[in-house]
Amino acid sequence: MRVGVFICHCGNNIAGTVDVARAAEETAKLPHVVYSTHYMYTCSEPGQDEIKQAIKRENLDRVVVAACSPRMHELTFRRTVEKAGLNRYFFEMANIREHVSWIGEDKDLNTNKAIEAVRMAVEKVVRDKPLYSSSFKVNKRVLVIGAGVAGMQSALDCAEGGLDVVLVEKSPAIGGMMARLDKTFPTIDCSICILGPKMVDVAQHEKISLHAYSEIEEIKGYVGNYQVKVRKKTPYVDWAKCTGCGECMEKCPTKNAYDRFNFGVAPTRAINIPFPQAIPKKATIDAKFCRQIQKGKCGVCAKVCPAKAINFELQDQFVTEEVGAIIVASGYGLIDQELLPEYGGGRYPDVITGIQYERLLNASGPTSGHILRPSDKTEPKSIVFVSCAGSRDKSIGIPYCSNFCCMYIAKQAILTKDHIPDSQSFVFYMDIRAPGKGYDEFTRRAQEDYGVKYIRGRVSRIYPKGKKMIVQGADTLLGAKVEVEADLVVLATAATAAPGAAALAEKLHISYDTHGFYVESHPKLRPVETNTAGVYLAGAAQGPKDIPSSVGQGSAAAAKVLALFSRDMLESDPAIARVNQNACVGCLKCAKTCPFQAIKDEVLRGGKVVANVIETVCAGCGVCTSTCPCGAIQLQHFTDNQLLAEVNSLCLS
Amino acid sequence: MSVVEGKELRIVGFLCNWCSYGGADTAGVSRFKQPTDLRIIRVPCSGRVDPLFVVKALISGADGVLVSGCHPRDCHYSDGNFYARRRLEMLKRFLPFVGIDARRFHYTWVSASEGQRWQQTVTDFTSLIHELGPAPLLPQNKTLPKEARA
Amino acid sequence: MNLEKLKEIVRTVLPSVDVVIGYKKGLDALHPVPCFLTSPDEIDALVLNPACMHNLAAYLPSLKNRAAVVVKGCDSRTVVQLAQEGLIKRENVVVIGVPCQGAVSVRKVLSAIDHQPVIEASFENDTVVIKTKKGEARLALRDVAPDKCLACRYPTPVVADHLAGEEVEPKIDEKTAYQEIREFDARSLEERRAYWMAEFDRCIRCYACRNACPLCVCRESCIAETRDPHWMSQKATQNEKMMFHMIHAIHLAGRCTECGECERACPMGIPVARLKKKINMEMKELFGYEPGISMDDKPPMYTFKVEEEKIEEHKIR
Amino acid sequence: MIEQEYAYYSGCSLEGTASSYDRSIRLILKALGVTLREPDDWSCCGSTPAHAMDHLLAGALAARNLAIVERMETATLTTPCPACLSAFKKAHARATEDRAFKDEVNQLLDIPYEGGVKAKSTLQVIYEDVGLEAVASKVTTVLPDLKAACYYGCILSRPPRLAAFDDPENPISMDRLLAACGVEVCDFAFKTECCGAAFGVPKKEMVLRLTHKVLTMVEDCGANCVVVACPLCQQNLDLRQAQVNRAMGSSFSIPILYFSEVLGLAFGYTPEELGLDKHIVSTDALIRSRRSKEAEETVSTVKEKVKKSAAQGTAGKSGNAPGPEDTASATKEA
Repeated sequence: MRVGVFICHCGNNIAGTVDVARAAEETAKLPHVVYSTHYMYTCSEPGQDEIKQAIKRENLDRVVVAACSPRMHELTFRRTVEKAGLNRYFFEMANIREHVSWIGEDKDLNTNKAIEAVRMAVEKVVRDKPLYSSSFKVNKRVLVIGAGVAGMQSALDCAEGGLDVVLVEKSPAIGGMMARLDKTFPTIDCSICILGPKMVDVAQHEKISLHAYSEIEEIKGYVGNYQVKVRKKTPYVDWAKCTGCGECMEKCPTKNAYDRFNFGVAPTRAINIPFPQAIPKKATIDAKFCRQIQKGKCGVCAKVCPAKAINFELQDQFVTEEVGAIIVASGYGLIDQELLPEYGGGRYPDVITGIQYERLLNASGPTSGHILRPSDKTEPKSIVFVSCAGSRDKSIGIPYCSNFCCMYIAKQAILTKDHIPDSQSFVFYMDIRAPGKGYDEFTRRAQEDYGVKYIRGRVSRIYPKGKKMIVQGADTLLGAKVEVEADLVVLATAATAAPGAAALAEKLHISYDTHGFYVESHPKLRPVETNTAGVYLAGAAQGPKDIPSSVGQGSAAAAKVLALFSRDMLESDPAIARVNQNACVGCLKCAKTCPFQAIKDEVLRGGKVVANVIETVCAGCGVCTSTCPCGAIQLQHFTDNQLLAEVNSLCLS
Repeated sequence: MSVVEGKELRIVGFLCNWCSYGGADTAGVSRFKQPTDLRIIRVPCSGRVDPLFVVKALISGADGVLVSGCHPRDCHYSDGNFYARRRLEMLKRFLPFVGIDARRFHYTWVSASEGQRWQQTVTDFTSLIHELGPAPLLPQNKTLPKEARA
Repeated sequence: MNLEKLKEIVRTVLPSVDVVIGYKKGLDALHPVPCFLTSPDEIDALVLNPACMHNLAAYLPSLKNRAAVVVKGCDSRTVVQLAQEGLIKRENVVVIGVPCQGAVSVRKVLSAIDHQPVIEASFENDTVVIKTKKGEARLALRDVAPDKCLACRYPTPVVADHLAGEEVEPKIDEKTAYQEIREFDARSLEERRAYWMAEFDRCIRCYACRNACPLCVCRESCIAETRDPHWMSQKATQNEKMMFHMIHAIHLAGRCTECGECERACPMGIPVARLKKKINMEMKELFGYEPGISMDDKPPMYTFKVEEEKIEEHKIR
Repeated sequence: MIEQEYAYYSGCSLEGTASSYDRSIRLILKALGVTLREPDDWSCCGSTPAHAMDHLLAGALAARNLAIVERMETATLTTPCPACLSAFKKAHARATEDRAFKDEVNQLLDIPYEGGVKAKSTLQVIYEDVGLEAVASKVTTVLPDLKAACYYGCILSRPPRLAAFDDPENPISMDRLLAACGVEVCDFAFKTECCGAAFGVPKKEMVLRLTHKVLTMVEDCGANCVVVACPLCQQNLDLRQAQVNRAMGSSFSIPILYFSEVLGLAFGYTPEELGLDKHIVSTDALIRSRRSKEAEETVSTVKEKVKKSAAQGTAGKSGNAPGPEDTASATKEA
């Protein structure tokens, strides 16, 4: 066998702490290695050309590149060797950057470690078998989870691209967080005015089928062929009959139900339509507050409904949707105020959150757009905004910036001045983060044109004094303690992962970080892809994001799906399990442990029972291989012999 | 044995591609310094790690073996690490019976975003192995003391 | 053990099966051997006594048609385990159970009589009477019982279509069953290591233990011998000997029914069953699982729970 | 869970300026069936001034007492003084987490500290181990005129990792104990605000300003007395009240009571037994009304009232009741 070894300097990233020349010299002496060299940037075009030429010139039949992580460039180099005429699996990568040069300081030890990494890769590569992809049909329907602005954008773009879209929304109405906002920064255009038409498009598009008030129950399958079980939660109202007239809401005697849409700014009825522009405009009963459901006495709504749509016996229903790709746009949540006891922890009615204030500002909100403070329904004249209420605060486990608060505070302060010209707003901030287009100008306008007083410092305590709230904090620019008397305090509470984000990730088999936000394939180069083929991310589910970024990601995810579906057939990863029928004793322990039910029994001529792998279903985890006592089922590219060769190269030599 | 004498011991790691290998990459990208002893074998899933690979490494001269996968419930292949957990736990309890120090084998879960956790794991495990010293080699001749059977 | 009852059962069962697997006299009275009955004429050749050590269930996976098998308590667990793993079909097997008061270890008997050729052997209640040229030896059954019988918890077969004899109450409880393992665990790491190094050193890699094991189903595909995958070389080094025994033990994790055939078959007297018993003890502790007891169980290495009650995350220190 | 016996470390303040705290604690715990055992030959806890000068010495002083308690074979040490408690907890944490520190400290000690003592404030013992129900069941007397502001001070619940008791920013244990005794508790916003006591000597003006602020808030929230759990808080607010009035032109006359004194009164002990005569700002007015009312009310109605308020379990009703919803909402009651 003729193995070529290419050791990358990665500029100084590797060469800085690994003696690449010595590594090339030493690895040239390894068995099977006939050529070893080092190069400045192996992944660059000339670097790849060098590999191709060496394959021809030196007649190489296997290639090892020692460079960065295979998670970074394995695919790049596989393509390179393929272009030079080798099977793309006659290639291995030794990770000498992330696992060697970047973490160790001793050059001798690093160099030795790099040489060993190459030796392991050589031992593995000489045992590589040629593998060939097979192709399978793609189901060109896409599932979008979450109908906030990101999810709606994805759904519309996919639908415009000719795909059938299944859109699943957890709440009774689509629109997400954006539907609750009053105006949007930095243009101050009305949020629902720009979102509303999109919502209507979603509802009316013939390619989009919407499941509102529904959640994902179970996901099976793989890229191109997913089966998704959707739980349609019961609204106790037959939506086919409901006309959205609102009669039921008017007559419902339960007047203290918690209003999820308005974040509890005011109570709502047990049966309600969340907001006037709601899509679908259908009534939903909140079982927790419904007298009929809780106590069996009431049924007023059923009596007044002109369409006879109320049905207290309705149960959750399940539908199964078959799709080829999934876009996850499940959005974000906000921390509980109780995490901030120094700011009242939800005890003082006149300390509210930014999203609650948004509802007070909103013309279709509970106060019809009049800013009235919750305690006594008077107009506040002095309003204090506290930014980073929970964000960038390690002590409550949220070290990150929530991204959009600085901007919406500036917007809310400006709107406050518009609503109440004789009011004065104060903003306590750590830093003003306004890096978007027109953003910094906007925060300056708040200060310069609207007279908002920005105080750089943290708030230490908020307490009531008579009818006022006293906000006590520091002004770090003055180096002094400050106290501001406020009629109303607005906390820019930290954005978190959406409730249930982790459970959804587990159903999707995608990763999430310690805060519950979904992890993208690559933070810079693959921002809307996940490590699970066919699953894409959009919007704040991946991390707190403002509207333009969410919309951008929604479109990006749609583009990814359209690209994926541009082919009728997909190529499967050939690194899957394969059965040696001679060695198989037919115990089928592999079939019992396969997480994907990809192994079935097969009766050979002569009656011998053996295991048989369904190629398109096998995901390549290798659980079967470590289950099989006789080594008869081998995960290709990670065979027992390959892993043993790696172990032996480390331990026995 | 090609460890650098006196400086390194032989530690073999089996890391699942999706979480722990990524976690080790994250640690690298973040330049979290680690001892250099560990050699990493990439496997698709911790469920691919037959306990016999660990045995093989330990018998063949490894001073320590580390297996790391996705956190339970986060497996890229949904269930692989659940099998790994059972099998590796069985192994961990069995090794001392035949006289192999169970501390020389550690299995854990590190996600792709946990660069710091990975650094900590490698640092702690390496320092433990150095404390334990090189693993006793298997006697290769036939002049073993015979222990009388009870 | 009631030979007459057994013969009666075999007589009624034989017409409905292709073969009945039982014991007949071998080289001498101390060495009964398995026999495969297909006609009623052969029934009188059957023997049944404490020297009937073979686990006859081991033959079941290789039989295609309906068979009846004579099993002691320990052997009956093998039937259950094989059926549980789908290696045999329960409905294809007629199980003739023989409640057992304990067997004899031929090795122990022979060493007690100084390896004299046996002229005659007979079994009274608790005694084995052996006649040799040098006279008659009376050995207490307990003294010559194999280790597995001293810790036996299932003297009565756990599964039987017919029972040849009265049920026997177990003398051992769950705690004492693993006493021997716990005592060994209490020794120092170095002692344990030295012990097994000495034991493994005697191994001649004849694979008799594996061949005798009723649950070693790989046969010619055993990874101790294959080249693909190539787990081991053929060198007779300590490394390879130990590796072989680790493979055997780990492949039986949560499957070994403690029939002791491996240990009985070992020509070098290596206590290989101990390795499996240790793992069984851990399986019981971790998963509350005992191989070969219930048809509905799943071997613990081939299943999992999302929340494992007994497995805690390990700290490095 | 209630333990029969606690090692009881009163500390220096309770030997002197805070003797009524000590007296009342002993009385109410006796009434609640808890035995306190004083360690032999206890010494300074190390909180002042050693802790400002030498951390090793401070640690060793605390560890000395912990080592004595360790040999008493009572599982838990309790002290009414938050400063002592803080010193013990800090020394214990460092001794168990930092091997080198432990060795160094033990070199200074006659008997080594092994790290086996758990320390709790006496407030925590009563609130968590004894429990509100047991406290309520001992109440025989009502205190109708008390409108209490519960003042916890700076270190009783902080730092949270060390204190591991109550909410660091909005503690509620005293509020609930008092409510269980039928005392009206006001919603007081400065529960953990600094009173400045530690700077009493070097920066008197600052202390007066801070104390003034706290007392102003007490009046603002409608309270007529302050209830505390710390001898330093009590001393500062009580002893300096006249100074504050002089410096800031105010005219406060707010009695500063220990929570144990209030519990003692509710349990039926006399002011003399409890040592209330030691206070600077007189408590007479508050207590006088108690006597006259006590005679009028029958025991059964008292019990009923107590039961009711214990069941509600609350001081600031508006504040501490957990909200019904998953989303935080300041306005959900609106």
